[in-house]
Amino acid sequence: MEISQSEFLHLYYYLRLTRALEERVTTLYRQGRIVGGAYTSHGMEAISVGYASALQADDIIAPFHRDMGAFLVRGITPGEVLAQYLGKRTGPTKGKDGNVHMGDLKRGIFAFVSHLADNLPVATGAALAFKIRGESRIVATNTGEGGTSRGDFHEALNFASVRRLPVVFFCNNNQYAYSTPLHHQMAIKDVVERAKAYAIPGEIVDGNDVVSVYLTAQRAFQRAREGEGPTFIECKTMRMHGHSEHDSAKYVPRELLEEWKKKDPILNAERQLKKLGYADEPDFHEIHMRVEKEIESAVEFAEQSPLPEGPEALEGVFAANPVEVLI
Amino acid sequence: MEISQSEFLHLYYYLRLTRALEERVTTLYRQGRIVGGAYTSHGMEAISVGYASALQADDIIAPFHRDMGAFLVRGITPGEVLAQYLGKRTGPTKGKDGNVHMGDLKRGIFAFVSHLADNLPVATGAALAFKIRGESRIVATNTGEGGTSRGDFHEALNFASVRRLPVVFFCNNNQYAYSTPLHHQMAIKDVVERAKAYAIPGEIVDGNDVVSVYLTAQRAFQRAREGEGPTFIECKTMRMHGHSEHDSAKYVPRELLEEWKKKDPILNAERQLKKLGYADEPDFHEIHMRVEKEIESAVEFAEQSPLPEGPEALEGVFAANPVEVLI
Amino acid sequence: MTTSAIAHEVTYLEAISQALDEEMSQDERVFLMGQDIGPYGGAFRVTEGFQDKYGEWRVLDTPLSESGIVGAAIGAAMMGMRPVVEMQFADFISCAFDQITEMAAKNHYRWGAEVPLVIRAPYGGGTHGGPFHSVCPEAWFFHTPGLKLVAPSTAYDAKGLLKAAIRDHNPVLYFEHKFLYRRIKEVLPTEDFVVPIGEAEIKREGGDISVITYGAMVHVALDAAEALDQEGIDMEVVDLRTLSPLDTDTIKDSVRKTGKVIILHEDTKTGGIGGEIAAILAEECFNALDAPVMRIAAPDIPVPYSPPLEDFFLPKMNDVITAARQLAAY
Amino acid sequence: MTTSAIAHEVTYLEAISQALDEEMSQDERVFLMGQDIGPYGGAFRVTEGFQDKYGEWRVLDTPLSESGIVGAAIGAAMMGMRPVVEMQFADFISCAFDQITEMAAKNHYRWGAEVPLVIRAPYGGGTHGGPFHSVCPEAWFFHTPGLKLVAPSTAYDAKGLLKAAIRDHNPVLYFEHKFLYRRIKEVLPTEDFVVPIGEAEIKREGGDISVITYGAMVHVALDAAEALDQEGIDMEVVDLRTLSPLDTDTIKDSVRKTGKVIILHEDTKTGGIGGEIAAILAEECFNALDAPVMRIAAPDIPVPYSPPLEDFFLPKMNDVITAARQLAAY
Ligand SMILES: Cc1ncc(C[n+]2csc(CCOP(=O)(O)OP(=O)(O)O)c2C)c(N)n1
Ligand SMILES: Cc1ncc(C[n+]2csc(CCOP(=O)(O)OP(=O)(O)O)c2C)c(N)n1
Ligand SMILES: [Mg+2]
Ligand SMILES: [Mg+2]
Repeated sequence: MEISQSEFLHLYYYLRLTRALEERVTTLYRQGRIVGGAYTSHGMEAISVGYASALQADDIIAPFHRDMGAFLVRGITPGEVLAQYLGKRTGPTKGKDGNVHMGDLKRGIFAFVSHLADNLPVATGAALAFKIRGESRIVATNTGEGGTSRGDFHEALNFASVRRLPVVFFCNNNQYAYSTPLHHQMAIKDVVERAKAYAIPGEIVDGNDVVSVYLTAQRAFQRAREGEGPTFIECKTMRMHGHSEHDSAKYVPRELLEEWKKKDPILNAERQLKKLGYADEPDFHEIHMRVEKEIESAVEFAEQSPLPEGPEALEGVFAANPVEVLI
Repeated sequence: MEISQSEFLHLYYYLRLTRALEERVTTLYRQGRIVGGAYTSHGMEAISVGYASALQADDIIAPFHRDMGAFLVRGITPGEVLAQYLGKRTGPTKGKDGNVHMGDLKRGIFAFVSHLADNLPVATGAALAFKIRGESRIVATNTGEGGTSRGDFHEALNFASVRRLPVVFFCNNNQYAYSTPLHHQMAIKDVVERAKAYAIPGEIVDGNDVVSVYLTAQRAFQRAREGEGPTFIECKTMRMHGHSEHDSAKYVPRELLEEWKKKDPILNAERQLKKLGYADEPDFHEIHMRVEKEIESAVEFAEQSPLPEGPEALEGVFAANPVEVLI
Repeated sequence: MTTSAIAHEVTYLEAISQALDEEMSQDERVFLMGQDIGPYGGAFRVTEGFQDKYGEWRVLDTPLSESGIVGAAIGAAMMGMRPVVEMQFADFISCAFDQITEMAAKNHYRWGAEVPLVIRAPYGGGTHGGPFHSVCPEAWFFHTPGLKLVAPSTAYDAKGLLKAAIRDHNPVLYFEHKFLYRRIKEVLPTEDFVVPIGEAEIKREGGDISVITYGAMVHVALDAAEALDQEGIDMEVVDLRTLSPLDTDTIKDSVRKTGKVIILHEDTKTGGIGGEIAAILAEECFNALDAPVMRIAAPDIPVPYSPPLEDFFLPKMNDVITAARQLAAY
Repeated sequence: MTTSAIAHEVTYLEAISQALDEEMSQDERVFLMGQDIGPYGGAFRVTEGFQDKYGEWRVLDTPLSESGIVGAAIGAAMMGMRPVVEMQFADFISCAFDQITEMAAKNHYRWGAEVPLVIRAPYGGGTHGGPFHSVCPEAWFFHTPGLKLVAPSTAYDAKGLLKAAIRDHNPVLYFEHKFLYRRIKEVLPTEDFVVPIGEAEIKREGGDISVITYGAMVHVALDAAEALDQEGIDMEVVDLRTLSPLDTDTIKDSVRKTGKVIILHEDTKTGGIGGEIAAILAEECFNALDAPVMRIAAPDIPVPYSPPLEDFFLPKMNDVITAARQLAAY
């Protein structure tokens, strides 16, 4: 392990922030205050926090629907996230879209579309732009294991590898796609087997160990930056909530959840932080309190934000003038 | 080698028939008598002849555009093929579609659509029908190496493997997709690497050796019939003509063609037939003459067949009554 | 019937389940494919309990592969099966677009192969699903020769059209409106029935203005008609039920009777089905028209998420009332 | 200009090449992606010699992956590049449908991300390409908010519209008609010019009947107009040039002038763009119409291969003449 205290504390902070924010999303959902669906990364926060933290400011992420940590690390504020969920004008999509469908080119985030795996070819295209222009920027993208069954996954990885593009593919393998278990999704045991079809180097990491994700991502990003092309990183984890907050997930064996509960990424990080002497209970408590406060003001911000007015629906179908792009 | 004389002579006959028929297609094309495109399997005949000959009568093929041998083995006559090319009413599509887009459920042939790889999911569906009904029928399908880059390839192989469907995937790897060489198509050296992503057993065969293709296909078909699921068979070969007959294929190095010319599947078969003592020059000559005669009468049939009348274009968009299906 | 059997009301969603269940039990060629339709019973629970009853192979959970699944269903259909594919949301049909338009739609025309396939597409807005869980995708397929399209507005039609779709020899896209799933119900006949594909139904007779519509908008039109009744405006509501092939006779007859027409759909306006209907009227009922054709449809934007935006987006009863008053005064 | 420089005629296809070449040399953000566009120069040789001039990375041969390629182009576009994707045939756009309709079309609306992407789609029939090499796919996208669609009919428009498309900040589908590639030519200005997106052009002025059309059918309409001139029927030919957003002003002005209209397109009729135009006229020019709207379009079938069938399928000059005579006599 070669992680510094400040790096680890950064990771830990974002794990807590992500957890706290999504717990609030769950609460708001149960209270009927979120009108659309609500997907969380509960128990899987280490993946998005880990990979996003290993990026540089001008890199790009093309996330999927369990990447809340990545949004936060890239600078989307909890207030914006909740505004988005509540359909407020202050959310990144101004109410046009809901939940995790947030994007912002200034912060290097491609918005997710519901259609799974659609973001993967798009990620390769950003990487292609960097390659054509000779920039050392890279792209990180993520998909569920279910999403890897779609054609766009195949076409994206193939193209990325043929052209050695600076893009790193993460896979959040949480063992279910909605109710569908892995063995009905694919005949291979590890998703990483898929990478062989493209001569893309593959790795498996413990998706509940934020440090492993972070360090593995760093190495892969380095490779990509140096022109060595894509890497595929399977992050083993478990979806601890239902598919969306409406889903009781009865189809998941309770024992499986019990077992994974012990591997909770936050507990996991705390154990390691203590062991390394980087932090202890009082620090955790302090961060917890800080995060809670942030969430409170985020809720306030979101709730006080105005809803858009009906006719705003008509705005923005077409671009008129160029917006600023990170080039 | 465990092939009988009669089997081998059957293969040889169809190699010759395919070659002769497609040579005639080329001639007709050059004479401007074929109004649309003309794709041939020149130099690759062993693949389609080989796999189709290993099938049973009630099996299904879902071919691609270099599978003329398979059409012939399944019973499409040279006359029908030429009628199809000439847009005649006696072609399998009655002039509705052209060239190799021939299908006939009574002879167990799914028509190819231009959109490459589209036939692969369809092939899995026929296999699924057999599996659901507990039949021991199987499906053989084929794609170019270029077609394996499409999403439908991925989705088809994944599904076939998850459900262990009785379908065998062939890949005619003729090293080019139109002008695109293999290394711009994929980063792997052998297409068979793709099969690993689905835990599908893969094999490489010499696609210019009809006996190898035949015997390998037989084994894979047996596996499929016994419920062991799909196999992927990469047939190494070389496209000896242009992509279509209009293409001079200047982008293919001449030496490569010279080299592959020596491996011509017909010469190859003749060498083996002689060595096995199954046949010799006089037999080859006899078969050649027989084939030539067949082609002559096929040309006559096609040329004398009527073109459809304009208003026939309006027929058949929807099915009214059930047609007979091989169930 | 026992004496205790009181005819009970069946929701639109239950009607769909019943149709599937009945067709599956009387025709073993019928089977279902889709994501999470097995033990889970589907995202909307249409197939709850089906796998227990019919087994894993007739209620088949698939990988996340719309194109692959539709393709497979086409292959199975050509082998004599009667697959019913569930899109988890109609929106994801874009991923299977190629198989639907190039393979399913063209096979019979090209080489006579029947593709008796049904694709169930839970569609439409009003549930704050946003741009990817609310779409009305019917117009894309309306323009694709070789496909049949149905879009029931009542539980009766939902059941009868699904049964007809399953028994049809052609690919049928079955658009079931999510908003109606649990919001409408009615008592259904106990005996077997189908609603023939290709027949519109006049859901309300009227002499002044024809409203041509389908899906959830039928209820909007009926509500508007009720409200306008008090003003002495007598609206006829034509529910297309089948979108392709269109029942142009019923449309034209109604407009010839009333001379005034509102075409109403939830789908966005430009290039929507309403354009075709207006065109047919402008071509074939020109002399019967006493006023300009009016279309009411969603604006040309993706379906927005936030309630005020979505509310603005969706055509509403008041839009119909306003248009009807204008036409009445014309 | 040197004295020896005689203005030479440029084909529709060369006009497309010129537009690409000029935009690539003056804007290094512009690059090309597609199958076989590199050393081979593309299936129709539009990019012949381009790779030598601009290098492998700006004239990028791709794997056989329409969806992946369009997706990649979207990503590059969002990063400030100006990708121009070549579909080998427009027909294969069905494989990229999802990326176009869900990603390219909706990104700006949803979160303000510009997608300055051009997709070149060689389309249309008349070349015996059969059901998969002849399609007119424009209506699918016409119904998709967020996309611009252009379909030039002349070399001048082909060049000017492609340059405008490349400079546009939105996704533009550029429908280039294969039949016109080498069949028409004209002398083009030597200086830089664009044809603004969104502006129709009256290709022939006339007072009796308006023909609203686009693409290869413009020439059919002009031929018909020529023939009818001798009969004293004076047809106006409106070339839409841009299909989305439609230039409804020009359409309406023309019809208000003539009072009679033929809408002509090669694409199949039901749900085609002609329906929308007829609807707009029935809504907004009702009082100006002196006769029923007439549409001439291909029948609702896949494009058949065999010459007599394809010939039957395609709208022809005589269809326009017959319709015009009917209208004139009305
Ligand atoms: C193309 C497509 N089909 C279906 C869906 C509906 N859907 C949303 S999430 C989901 C399961 C996703 O599984 P996975 O990729 O493993 O991600 P997870 O939710 O498990 O993190 C499904 C089927 C979708 N969003 N996109
Ligand atoms: C989806 C799709 N994209 C593009 C094409 C145009 N096209 C026809 S054949 C071909 C090359 C096919 O290469 P491969 O799969 O290797 O088969 P081969 O022709 O070499 O036998 C291309 C690009 C097509 N038919 N389908
Ligand atoms: Mg998952
Ligand atoms: Mg090839």
